[in-house]
Amino acid sequence: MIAQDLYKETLLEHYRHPKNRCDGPIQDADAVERGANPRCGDEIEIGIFLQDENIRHVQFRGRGCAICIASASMLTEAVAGLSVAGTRILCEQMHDWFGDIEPAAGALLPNGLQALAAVRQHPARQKCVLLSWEALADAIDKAGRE
Amino acid sequence: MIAQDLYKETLLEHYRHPKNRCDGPIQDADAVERGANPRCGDEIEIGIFLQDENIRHVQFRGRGCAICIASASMLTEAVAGLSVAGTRILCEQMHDWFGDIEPAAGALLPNGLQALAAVRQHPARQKCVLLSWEALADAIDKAGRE
Amino acid sequence: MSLAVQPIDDSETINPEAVRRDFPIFSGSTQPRRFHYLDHAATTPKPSAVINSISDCYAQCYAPIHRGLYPMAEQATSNYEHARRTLQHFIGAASPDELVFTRSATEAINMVASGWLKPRLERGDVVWVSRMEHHSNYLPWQLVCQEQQAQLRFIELTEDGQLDLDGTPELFAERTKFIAITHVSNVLGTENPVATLCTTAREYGIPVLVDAAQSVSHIELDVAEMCCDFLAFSAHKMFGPTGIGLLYGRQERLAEMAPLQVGGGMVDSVGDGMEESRWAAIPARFEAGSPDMPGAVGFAAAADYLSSLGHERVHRHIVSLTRLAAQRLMRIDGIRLLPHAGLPASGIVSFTHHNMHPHDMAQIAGEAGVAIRAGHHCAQPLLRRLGLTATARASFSVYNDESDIDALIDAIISAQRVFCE
Amino acid sequence: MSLAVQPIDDSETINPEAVRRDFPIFSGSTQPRRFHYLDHAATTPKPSAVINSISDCYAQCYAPIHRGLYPMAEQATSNYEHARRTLQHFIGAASPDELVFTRSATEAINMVASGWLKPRLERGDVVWVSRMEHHSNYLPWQLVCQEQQAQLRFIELTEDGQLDLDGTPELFAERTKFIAITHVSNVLGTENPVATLCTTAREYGIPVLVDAAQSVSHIELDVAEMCCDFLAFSAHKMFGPTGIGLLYGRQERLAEMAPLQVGGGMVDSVGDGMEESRWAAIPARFEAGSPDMPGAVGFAAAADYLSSLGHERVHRHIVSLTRLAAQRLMRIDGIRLLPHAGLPASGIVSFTHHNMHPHDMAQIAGEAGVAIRAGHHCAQPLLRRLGLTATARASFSVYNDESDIDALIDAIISAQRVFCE
Ligand SMILES: Cc1ncc(COP(=O)(O)O)c(C=O)c1O
Ligand SMILES: Cc1ncc(COP(=O)(O)O)c(C=O)c1O
Repeated sequence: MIAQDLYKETLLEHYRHPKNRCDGPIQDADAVERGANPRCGDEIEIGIFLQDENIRHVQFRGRGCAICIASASMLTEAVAGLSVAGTRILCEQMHDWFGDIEPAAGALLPNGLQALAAVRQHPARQKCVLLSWEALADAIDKAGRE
Repeated sequence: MIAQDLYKETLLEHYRHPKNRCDGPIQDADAVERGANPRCGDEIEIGIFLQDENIRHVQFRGRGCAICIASASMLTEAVAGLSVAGTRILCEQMHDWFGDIEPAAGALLPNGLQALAAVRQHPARQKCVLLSWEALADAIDKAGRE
Repeated sequence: MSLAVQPIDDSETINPEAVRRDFPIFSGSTQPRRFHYLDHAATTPKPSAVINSISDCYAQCYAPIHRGLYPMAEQATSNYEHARRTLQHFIGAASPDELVFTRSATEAINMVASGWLKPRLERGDVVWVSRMEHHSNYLPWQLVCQEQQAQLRFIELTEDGQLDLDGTPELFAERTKFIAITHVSNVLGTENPVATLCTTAREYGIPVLVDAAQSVSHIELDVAEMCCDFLAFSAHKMFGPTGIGLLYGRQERLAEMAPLQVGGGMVDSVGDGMEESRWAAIPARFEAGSPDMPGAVGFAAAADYLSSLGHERVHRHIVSLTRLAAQRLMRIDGIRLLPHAGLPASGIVSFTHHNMHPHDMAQIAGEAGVAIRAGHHCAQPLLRRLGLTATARASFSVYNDESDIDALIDAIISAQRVFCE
Repeated sequence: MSLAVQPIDDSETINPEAVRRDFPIFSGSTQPRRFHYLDHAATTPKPSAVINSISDCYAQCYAPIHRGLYPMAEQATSNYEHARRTLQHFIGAASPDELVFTRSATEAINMVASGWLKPRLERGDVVWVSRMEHHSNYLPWQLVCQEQQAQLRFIELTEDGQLDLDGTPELFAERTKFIAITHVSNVLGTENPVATLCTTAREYGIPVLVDAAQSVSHIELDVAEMCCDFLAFSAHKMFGPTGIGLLYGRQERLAEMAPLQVGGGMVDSVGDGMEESRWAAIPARFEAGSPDMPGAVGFAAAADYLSSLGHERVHRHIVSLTRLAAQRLMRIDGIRLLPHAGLPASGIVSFTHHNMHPHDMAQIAGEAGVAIRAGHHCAQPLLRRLGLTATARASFSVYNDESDIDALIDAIISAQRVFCE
């Protein structure tokens, strides 16, 4: 009844049963990067597994609030199979949507990420969404450099 | 009509025709001391002429607003003939009255200084009254030391 | 001794409902349902007496301070200085010259760290803070220690969240140059024995700054009794306006302090180019720029308001309410209180849940009209030591009552339903 | 380009009587007769729009900023950041991140002097200010020069009170590390060619801080066009609240600046003891302590109010009134205007009388309900150069009219009667 706004059922489902989450260290990934929000203590590690120019698979590890965990879990599903270039663009779009730079663009969120849209109404929580996406962008950069 | 409050006729009389004012340097005094209010640029020099333990005569020199000049002029009349010790006490009383430390004591002002009492209502002008009295206290100290 | 206003009502206990009516924010139409504000440790709502005193300044007697010669400027100046004297009596200071209006507690602490301590702190010296300091009473000392190659050390805590003074034998050692300590912790609610600490420190000649940001709203302060050298707090946590705070400093200490900011109003004579300038007397020396007269007047109105409620009664009401909240929270499965032993000694209760992130609890509570805080509360060194990165925190004030606790408990239980199904 | 609010009334000229009604201080019963306020260079009265915006914050939407997760905290944060964006448009800044809320213009200037310049200033370097600076845009530079053994030098003035740029050939020399200059003088009313100066300085790679304290109330500011690196002003001189001001800094410059104050809200991660702490992003890094949200909202309301009057119209009204005042003052025997040539270019006219001390003129005027200022106006270096220790100053605003000038002239004439009989 309450909390309908922010905690959509899909989001809660991802929080309760996160996809592609590791309990221990992420192994054999092409690149692993970590993001931390010192303000609330959340920490997310993202590992990417590449195949040619595509993201084959993503794993994450870490702790955080429901939005943080759900965003990471959704991320692993949203980008699996995308091209590296396409993923990079998606990372940028997420940054612009949730950083309030492109407010109008929210409607263009891929289906699997729609449940996050409500977070845009809560500026204080935007960083919770973006933590994993920033780590993903860093991981792609790292993989590209190696 | 206006300015009745502050600029009593006695005060204005002292301003227009100051007593014991020198145009040039004060000469042959037992001690000369200077007071300055950097906030409004007023400067007063007080010279004392002693006879045994008494103030025989006081001269002043300087520039300032009407209150500053009138206070210095009244000072020269008020303390001429007083004992050094009595003058010291009067300096302290002036400090306490106009520095708002002894508000009730204003009524005890010697007759010749009554015209200054209204200044107590204007805290911003208190320093104008006190400038010459502080210089006088310094001059007494100086004479005592020499 | 404080010349505080007498309580208007001399009954033993507070009537929260009556007090609540003094605060327009609780009667506004902006709240869909009753607004359960439990974030007083962050900032407090304002009573009409304070709001109106500020508007009245602007609407009726507004002019520059310490400079104008026309009647309204004289009146404005006198109102400003009257506010200083009200606060002087409020904290039991010996002279109004010992009170400096600052922007905030934070600014007050920065002024002491860089204006008093820095010129005196040498390589190898030690500055002590407690493990439970707010960043505002921590970072200024950390910075000055870094700049002077001195050492910043912690008074650690015991299991039940008290200062571990027994475990800190070097506190009064020779190299100790300063101690900065909070009166009440903004996370644990612990009240520290500042009077004892300051008295001992004075015997060793070590100055102490007391951060009273969290105590001023419910503990009567008396700087003479407390024996502190410096004391800092903000108006906005004691029903006063934002943007203004206070630094108390013993006259002798303030005389030794260099100004953090320079500019109009704090100088007697200004030299050309490299010729020296001479600072004004204390406290003007520390109030560079145009003074915030309406802020000061609102600050004094808040002090009068608090005094009229009566510190004793306020304290008793807040503590008993917070204890009740703690007892009821403890009974919820998965909730853990901080510190792990003992009941709250002031108006603050912090807690975590083994299955819910504090942010999620606070968000759900917020949507149910219960305002609690989640995060590190600007106390990262403390949270790190507790092995946490965030807690939820409820903090109570004089108009709160059991219905606020009911709402809090309900909110936590519905959060559980959402997240722990 | 500024996205300023459109003037509500598009006639060419201001209706002073109508504007005056926006200001409750002029309708109060506290004034025995009409109150002729001519001390706007010191501080300005506030329109109801500003007073109410502040009360409304306290009475309707008050909560901590940047921290709470409940709806009112989110709304309060959004109001605070909205105020920042209003001011961003008001001064034509590229991004809201270039605006730091400070306590005042004075604080803003201190922040730049000690946070940006000090770490970069070396022995023998030169910092330039003009001869007409307010102490607040003078002492911070003097202090930093003393600390770093650099030199503070003056751009002197010509006879008619303009910057003597021709007489300052070394202004852009290699050792010049910084220039700080006022946009409009608070004593002479001179408007300095800041855009030209900043543009040339940028070619030489020399940063410039513009003190807009006196211009912001009647000249439309555009930092992009002005080409300044830093700009500072206070809300209280432009119809806004006391206790809040603004520092604008080009993003690149702010990124290089160290914070003057440290504490809650300006830090991302805090290290234990001597372990390093990491500052938050800009502009939070420069706003240590609880933000003054109602102050910021009132500040933005003042900017909107000014924009609705229209800078052009305000400026025209003020300048023509001030010129008229100057012409009428000049005709009084014994009165001398500053500067000694030229008519006022803004809202300020300073004068002396060969037989009356400025304090005495101001006192008599004040008793007649005319508020003018007497003193050194926090500009001792200027007054010393002019061979004066004090002047009388009348400064006009948008609701003043000829009747205020009549009252001023009458007051000076009665002062003459008192003192020069
Ligand atoms: C030109 C100028 N600069 C700076 C200031 C300082 O402003 P504030 O006292 O609000 O910091 C003033 C006014 O006092 C001024 O006139
Ligand atoms: C214990 C403590 N000290 C200092 C502060 C800083 O107060 P302010 O932000 O008003 O400067 C706070 C609150 O933020 C606090 O809780």
